[in-house]
Amino acid sequence: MWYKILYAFLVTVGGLAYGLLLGGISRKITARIHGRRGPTVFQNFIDLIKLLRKKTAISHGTMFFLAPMFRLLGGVGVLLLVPIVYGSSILSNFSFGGDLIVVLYFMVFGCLGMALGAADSGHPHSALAPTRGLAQMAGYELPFLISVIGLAIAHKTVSISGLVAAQQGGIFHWNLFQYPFLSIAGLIAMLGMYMAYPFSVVMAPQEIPVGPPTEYSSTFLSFMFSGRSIFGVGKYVLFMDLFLGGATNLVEAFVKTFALFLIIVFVTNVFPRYRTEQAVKFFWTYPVVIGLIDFIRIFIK
Amino acid sequence: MVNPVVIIAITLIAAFSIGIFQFLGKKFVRGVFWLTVLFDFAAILSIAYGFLTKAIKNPIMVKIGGFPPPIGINLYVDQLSAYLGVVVFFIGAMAAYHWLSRGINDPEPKALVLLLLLLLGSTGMIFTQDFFNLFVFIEITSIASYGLVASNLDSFSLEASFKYIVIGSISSTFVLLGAVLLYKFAGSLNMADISAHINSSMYSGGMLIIISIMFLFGLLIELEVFPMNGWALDIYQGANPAVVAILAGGIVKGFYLVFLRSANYLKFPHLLKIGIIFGLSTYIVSQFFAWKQKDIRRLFGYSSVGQLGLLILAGAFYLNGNLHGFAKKYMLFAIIFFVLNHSFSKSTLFFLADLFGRRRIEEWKGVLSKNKLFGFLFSTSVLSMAGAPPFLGFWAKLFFILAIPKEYFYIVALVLIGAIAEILYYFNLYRIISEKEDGIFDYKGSIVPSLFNVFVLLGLSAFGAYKFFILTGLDIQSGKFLAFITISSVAVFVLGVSRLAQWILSLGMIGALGFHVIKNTSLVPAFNIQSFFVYLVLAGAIMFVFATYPLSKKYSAVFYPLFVFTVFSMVGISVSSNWITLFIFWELMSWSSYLLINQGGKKAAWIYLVMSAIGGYGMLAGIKLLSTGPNLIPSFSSSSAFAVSAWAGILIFTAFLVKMGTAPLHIWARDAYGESPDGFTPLLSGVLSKMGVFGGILTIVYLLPHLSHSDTILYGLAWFGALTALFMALLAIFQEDVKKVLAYSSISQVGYILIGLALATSLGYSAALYHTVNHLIFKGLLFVAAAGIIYRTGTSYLPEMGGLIRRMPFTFLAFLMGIITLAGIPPLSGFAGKWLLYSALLEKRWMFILLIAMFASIVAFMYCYKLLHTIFLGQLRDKYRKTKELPLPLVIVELVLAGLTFAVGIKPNLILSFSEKAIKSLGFTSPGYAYESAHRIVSKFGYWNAYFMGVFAVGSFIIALILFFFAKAKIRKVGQLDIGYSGEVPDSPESVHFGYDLYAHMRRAVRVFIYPHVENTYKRIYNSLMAFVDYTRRFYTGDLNTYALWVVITLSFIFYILYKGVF
Amino acid sequence: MKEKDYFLDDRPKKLSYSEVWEKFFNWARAQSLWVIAYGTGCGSIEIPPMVTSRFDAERFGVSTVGTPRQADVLIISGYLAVKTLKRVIRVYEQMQSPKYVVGLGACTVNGGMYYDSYNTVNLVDLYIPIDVYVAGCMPRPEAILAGFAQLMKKIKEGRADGWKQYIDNLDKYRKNQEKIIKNWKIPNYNW
Amino acid sequence: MRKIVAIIFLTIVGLYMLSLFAQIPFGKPYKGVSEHYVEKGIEENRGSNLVTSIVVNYRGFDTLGEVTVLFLAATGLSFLLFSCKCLREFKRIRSSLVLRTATDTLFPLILVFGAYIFIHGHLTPGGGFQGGSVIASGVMLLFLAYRKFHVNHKALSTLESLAGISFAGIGLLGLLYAKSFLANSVLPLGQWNKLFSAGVIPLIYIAVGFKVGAELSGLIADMISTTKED
Amino acid sequence: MVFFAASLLLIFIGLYAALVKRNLIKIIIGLSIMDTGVNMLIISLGFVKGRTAPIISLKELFKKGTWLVDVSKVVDPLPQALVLTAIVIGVAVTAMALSVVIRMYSVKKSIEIDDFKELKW
Repeated sequence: MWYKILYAFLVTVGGLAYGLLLGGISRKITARIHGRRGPTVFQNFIDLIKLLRKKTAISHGTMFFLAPMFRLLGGVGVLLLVPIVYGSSILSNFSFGGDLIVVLYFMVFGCLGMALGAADSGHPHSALAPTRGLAQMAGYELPFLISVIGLAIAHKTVSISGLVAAQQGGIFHWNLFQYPFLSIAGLIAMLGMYMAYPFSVVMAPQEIPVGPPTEYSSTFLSFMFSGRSIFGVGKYVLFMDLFLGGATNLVEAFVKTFALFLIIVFVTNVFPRYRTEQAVKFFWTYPVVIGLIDFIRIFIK
Repeated sequence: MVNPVVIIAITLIAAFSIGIFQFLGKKFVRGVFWLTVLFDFAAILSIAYGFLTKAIKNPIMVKIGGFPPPIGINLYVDQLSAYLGVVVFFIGAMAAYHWLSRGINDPEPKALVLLLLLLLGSTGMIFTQDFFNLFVFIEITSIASYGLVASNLDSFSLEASFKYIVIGSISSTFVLLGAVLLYKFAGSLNMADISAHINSSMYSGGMLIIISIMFLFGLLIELEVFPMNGWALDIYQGANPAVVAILAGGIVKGFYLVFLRSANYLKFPHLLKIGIIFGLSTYIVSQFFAWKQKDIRRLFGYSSVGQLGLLILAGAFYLNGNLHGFAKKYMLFAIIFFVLNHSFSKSTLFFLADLFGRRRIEEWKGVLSKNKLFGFLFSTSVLSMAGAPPFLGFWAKLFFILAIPKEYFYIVALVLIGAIAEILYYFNLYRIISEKEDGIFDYKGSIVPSLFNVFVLLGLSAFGAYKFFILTGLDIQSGKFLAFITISSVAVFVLGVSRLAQWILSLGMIGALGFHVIKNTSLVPAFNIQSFFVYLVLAGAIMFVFATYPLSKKYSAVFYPLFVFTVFSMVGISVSSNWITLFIFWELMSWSSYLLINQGGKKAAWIYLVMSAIGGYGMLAGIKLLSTGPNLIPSFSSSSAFAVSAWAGILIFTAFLVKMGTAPLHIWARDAYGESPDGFTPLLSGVLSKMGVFGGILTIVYLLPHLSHSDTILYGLAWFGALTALFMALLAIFQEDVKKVLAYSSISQVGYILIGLALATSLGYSAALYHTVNHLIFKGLLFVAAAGIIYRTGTSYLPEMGGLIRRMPFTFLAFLMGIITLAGIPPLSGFAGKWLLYSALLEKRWMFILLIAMFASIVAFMYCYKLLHTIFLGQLRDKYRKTKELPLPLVIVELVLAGLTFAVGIKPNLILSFSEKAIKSLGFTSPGYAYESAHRIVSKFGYWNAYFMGVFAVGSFIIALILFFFAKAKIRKVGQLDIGYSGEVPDSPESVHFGYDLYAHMRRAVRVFIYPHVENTYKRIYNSLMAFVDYTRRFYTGDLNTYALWVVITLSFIFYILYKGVF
Repeated sequence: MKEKDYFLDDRPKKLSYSEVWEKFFNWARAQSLWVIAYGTGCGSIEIPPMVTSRFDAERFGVSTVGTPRQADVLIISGYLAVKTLKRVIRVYEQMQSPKYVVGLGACTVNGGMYYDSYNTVNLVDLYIPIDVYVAGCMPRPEAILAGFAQLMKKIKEGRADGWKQYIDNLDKYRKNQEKIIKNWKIPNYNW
Repeated sequence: MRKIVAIIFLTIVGLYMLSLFAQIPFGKPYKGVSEHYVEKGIEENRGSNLVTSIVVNYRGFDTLGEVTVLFLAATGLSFLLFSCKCLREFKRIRSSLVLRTATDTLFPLILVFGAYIFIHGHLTPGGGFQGGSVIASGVMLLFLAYRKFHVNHKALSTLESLAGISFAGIGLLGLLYAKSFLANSVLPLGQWNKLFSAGVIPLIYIAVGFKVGAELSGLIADMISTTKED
Repeated sequence: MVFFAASLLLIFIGLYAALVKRNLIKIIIGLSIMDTGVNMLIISLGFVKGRTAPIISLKELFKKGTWLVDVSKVVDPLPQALVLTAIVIGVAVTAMALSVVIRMYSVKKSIEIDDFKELKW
């Protein structure tokens, strides 16, 4: 049991590093697409260090104070509840703690915490952003739930390990190929979940300065930053487990999560931004219709 | 016992002697009058008492002139006529007292003579056994009424009187013709003698049927049946209410008895047909026409006419409905109770209408609050009239519905629809009356007669309940419990001199009952589904009643009695053992909660009541469908003995769906939750809506397996639950009132429970029961907190709040935990319910429902956040700078509940161990899930370790906190306006608080879903019905010729349907 | 709770810290300069070219943020009117230490071509500490980048301590500020 | 329109009723209780007028009701028209000399005739009601003849009350003596076709006669009093 | 039979007046006509051809040697008795109606139905 905690710590640190790196790569790719050189891929590490060592910080109240912890906890929790490597007792983390439903609900934990803290700052933009985020969440969760429920019913399990196990045995056992429409719906939902363009209205950096964390600075911000990175990695791993057949070793995990990451980066860089209601309507139409094809197939079967 | 003829003789002599006494002064006249009335009353009472105690066994037969019956006239006093005589004289005395206190216009002795002779006429009418003598007494009654009706001498009363004279003359012409032709036909005028001459085969020829029709038709006109009752309504509207009280309360009942008796003596074979056609149409039409009334007296008039229609229907069934055994007895008691109820409560209403004197309903606004006694009398009468338990009208209606044969189910349905319509307009009136309104209230006259009436009514109600439980042979335990409920709430009212005393008493009583339940297992023998709900109710109630004290100062004195009443009737529901008992307690709960809600939002309460009535009467109709042959009282288990149509299940379920607020029946919920007294809302949401769940479980377990299409029904229910969960959550997002958000949230959550029930698997029940308890915990918490916040801030409007975390940290903590539980986020108790439900749905492969249910919970996050943000976060307003933390009892309740969510979240067994027992009592062997290790719960599809999740969440939170303290910079806590604001300084908290219409963007996306389709549909139906009624009620043109014409048309119609004859 | 506590009225305390790690952290600070996107004057038109494709300031770790809380650098982009100064002071004080100010163009140095206007702040340094001036009217993005390079150098060397001076000499700065800002309605210190 | 509808429906009802009356034999012998009344009427009551026997004895209760009805009408009328000058537009016209003279002559005769009718109610056609009506017609004649004629309301009222009480009292006496209300056994029945016969029937009819006369006169007086007097 | 028809006709004429006439007095007249019709009908119901009135003032009407009257010689007395009552009641009703009409007239100075349609719906 105790070694699990140690490994969990390692996975957290690793996840943080990986997440920051992916962020850096994303910035680099964006820059290259713009025709710039862009920052180094380690820019996010530097930013994090800077933020950690800012000399002053302000707090608006208790919830404001606690929110970064919630955020971090939410991120770490999601990462630790999904098995990263199939079959590995170590890298399956704490996935005995709960199944897919638990993870889905736990994902909200951090977001809610952050939103509360942000709102406690008394800044109107901080409160506006979560409302957008929640609305958009109501948008993308519908196709995502379609794919999740479809997969759960198809494989008769909601355990993530169980889902991964069901996809073993070659690339064509992956859900991406077994249930392509469900996977497409799920992956489109993933775009929304990462709040990247075209669904970035939540974090719109200029109109509502970076959304919820408007008032956050220094150490608070660094915690949120790292929480967000870890959360991102956790979600990649989750999607990998759901659609790409999981991973049997760490390298495979890296490759597959990176592939998912690339999807997001490329989509992000070529699309303008949706307004909230446009995003919601988009999610409730195309991906839902696509997802329902397989969903009904499974329902009839 | 007094010879009945003496009553008549003495009355006559007194009436004649007033002609002399009037010269001695008013006092002498009054003395003679009162002496006579008292003597008569005592005399009839002695006879009635004789019948009641069985001292007189056979009907009294009095020969007049010393000749045996067919030769001479004779009086025939049986049980019913004696009782009716008592009622007539009582009401007459009360009306006379009332009229005297109001002041009779000048030739008072004459008016008293008319009154005396009116009473005499009606007594003679119900005593005589001779058709022609009957005619004479009818005429005495009529002519006295003509004069009395005109007694106000204004254009209204004169017009009414003239209409009455013309129609009455036509009516008596037919009675006279009928009587004489009967003599011609049978050679006798004595009823019994004629009856002996007649057998039903004679009706195949044309003669007897036409004669009988003519005779009975004359009486039917007097019985104010549709479409010949325009004159009656005009009397109710136009005449002196004191007179109307006697007419409606006594005289018409005499006509009714005479009609039934004549029909019986004539062996009229088509009585049932006539009763159904005219009784039912009168009932329905008048109940609907009353909707649009602006004049309160005419409204009461419509109600009276409707009741008469019901009576005719009941009488026709009693005599001619081929009832057997118990059914016949029930019907008899239904008739008696209807008559008593209508006499006492309607005359009270007319007295009160006269005392206050205003005609237009709008002018009655606020009357209830201005004079408590007046309000009490009015409320009691209206409640009894509308058939609210435990008043007499309820038992009458119940007996009636039970007694009607199942083949005539459409009558049950129509009568119940009429009853709903009745509730609709009566309580629309009550709504107006109970509104708050400033102004002076004064009335002229004495309130004593109304007081007497109501006391008699209350006594009779108790008698009715006693008779009901004795006659139906229901478990006496329930009857005793009903008495206990009533007595205890009255005790809270009487002994509670102050709110504090009431609070302590209520706490004590609920606590005592709880203690009794735990100690004494006679109420709940083994732990089963029923005791599950008993504990639920009592635990919730004691918590919520504890929280109410700080709020109670602004509540009226009936708050705690009604609270106790509601709680105990819910306990009654939980321990009931058959459908009828369930229905009785169900209605008790509905009505008492209606009265409680009415302390707050009047319109909301009205809608709640109407929806409850639809549900409750739907349930009664369903129960009616369940009853078979001699078994009029279907018990839970007996319903499994045979197959019944699916409608029984659906109808019974309607009641539960209404209370649960399931989608198309939810329209009451928002406003009822939102506007009910804050102290009551937690109970309403946390416990009362759970009674729907209890009923649902009973229905699904005991009833549904035996219905046809049970699978379809269940699947349909699941869809209703899912759509409710989704759309109510969507609607909750856009509410701007804290209690209305919670209201929608509440019904959305109950939608989940409904899904769990509809699954009908053990896992589904586990989910439902778990969520039931859990919802009680967190929604109670939220509503208690909301109540406290409203108490402190004085508003429930969300954009008005904000930033209260700084003032109410404990409340915030509790509220936050409540919200996390509501959202179902893992470490707290909310998640377990979600997980169980989803697992159950997965198990059953109800994918679409699962999808909708999960999606609904995502949507729920939006309002969760909204609540937290707009109340507690954001900017604190200046006006709340001095606001304090909630009062101690509220904080205690909040924190206890918050602690519970945490405890249950880490250890769901706290609830699951109970629900498992309850589920096993339903006949399942396992709860549908298993414990893999101590804390790891496993279903077929997934697993989940609550303990680990809790420890993990708390632990990592602490670790993160520690990490933070290592890394932290110099942190300064800044002021609330120290925000980055483009270099500007905000001038006030309000200007930078984001609290209104948080989801404007979302609204643009879901506009079509949140448009109040259902509510508008109801409104449209109501409005079109209103418009239809408003148009059709012009049927009563007020034109005398038309009224007379309708009499002739009706006669030809009756001839046509009963005797094809020449055509 | 006090009657009105919209704002925290405390003055910032002087900070002391160990020098051991400071060099490394200064490097990190220099490599990650977040500029508040707050255009005070005509020069702010030069900032977009600076951060976009042509000049790509992001390769130096310079990026823009929308809120003073998270910003490290405030660019005074051109002449400061008295009214603007008030906002600049508020924004500057709301930034978290360490924080740096870059003055852009002649106007920040001596009032530039508007030096004799009734409304121009001629010597910005009197009111808030400026770490780096970039000369020109207006300086082109290349020049601004050069200025940032200068700033990074100063930070790495630990010499960019305008924020420290501001805290240390707050009274002096306040006096100067209040001298030209007629109706001082902003809080004593903007947190 | 109303007329047409009324005629149509009245025709329908009328046809139904005609079809009833077509089945009732006209002028054919009767059966039932009337046989008893006719056959035993004299034996039981000694009154020659069988109608009177029925009205006052066999169905005396009806008659009591009937008296009550008339009493009611009088009471109701005086209740409604109390001190009402409702018809003040209408003046009583001055009557002619002929009328006055005739009235002076006829009124005593009318009174006597009326009294005769109700006293001989059990022997000849007629009775209390008829006699009372005749008396009332005399009073009406007075009203017609004399514009300023007033009746003494107190006296009339007392008279009618006393008459009414005596009727009901006789009934109660029957109850006392023969255990049956209105029983004809208080007085001896006497002999057929004699004035003093038929038990209490003449007494009752006298009371009724007074009562009806007083009541009808009161009625007339009340109605006339609503017009304008000068 | 003619009596029946004629009295029925009277009844229906009276009813017709109540159904159609707009004048209150005319309606009362109609009611009186109706009463008269009913009374005639009752009387004609009691009529038996060739029999005498039910006033036994002649010895011949008795059965021999008894006080029992020969039923076959006397018409039915009961309808006549009933009619007496009916007439009185008719008078009473008419009186009441007239007094009400007088009052009505004093209120509105009109005896047309159209002026007395305030109570409706």
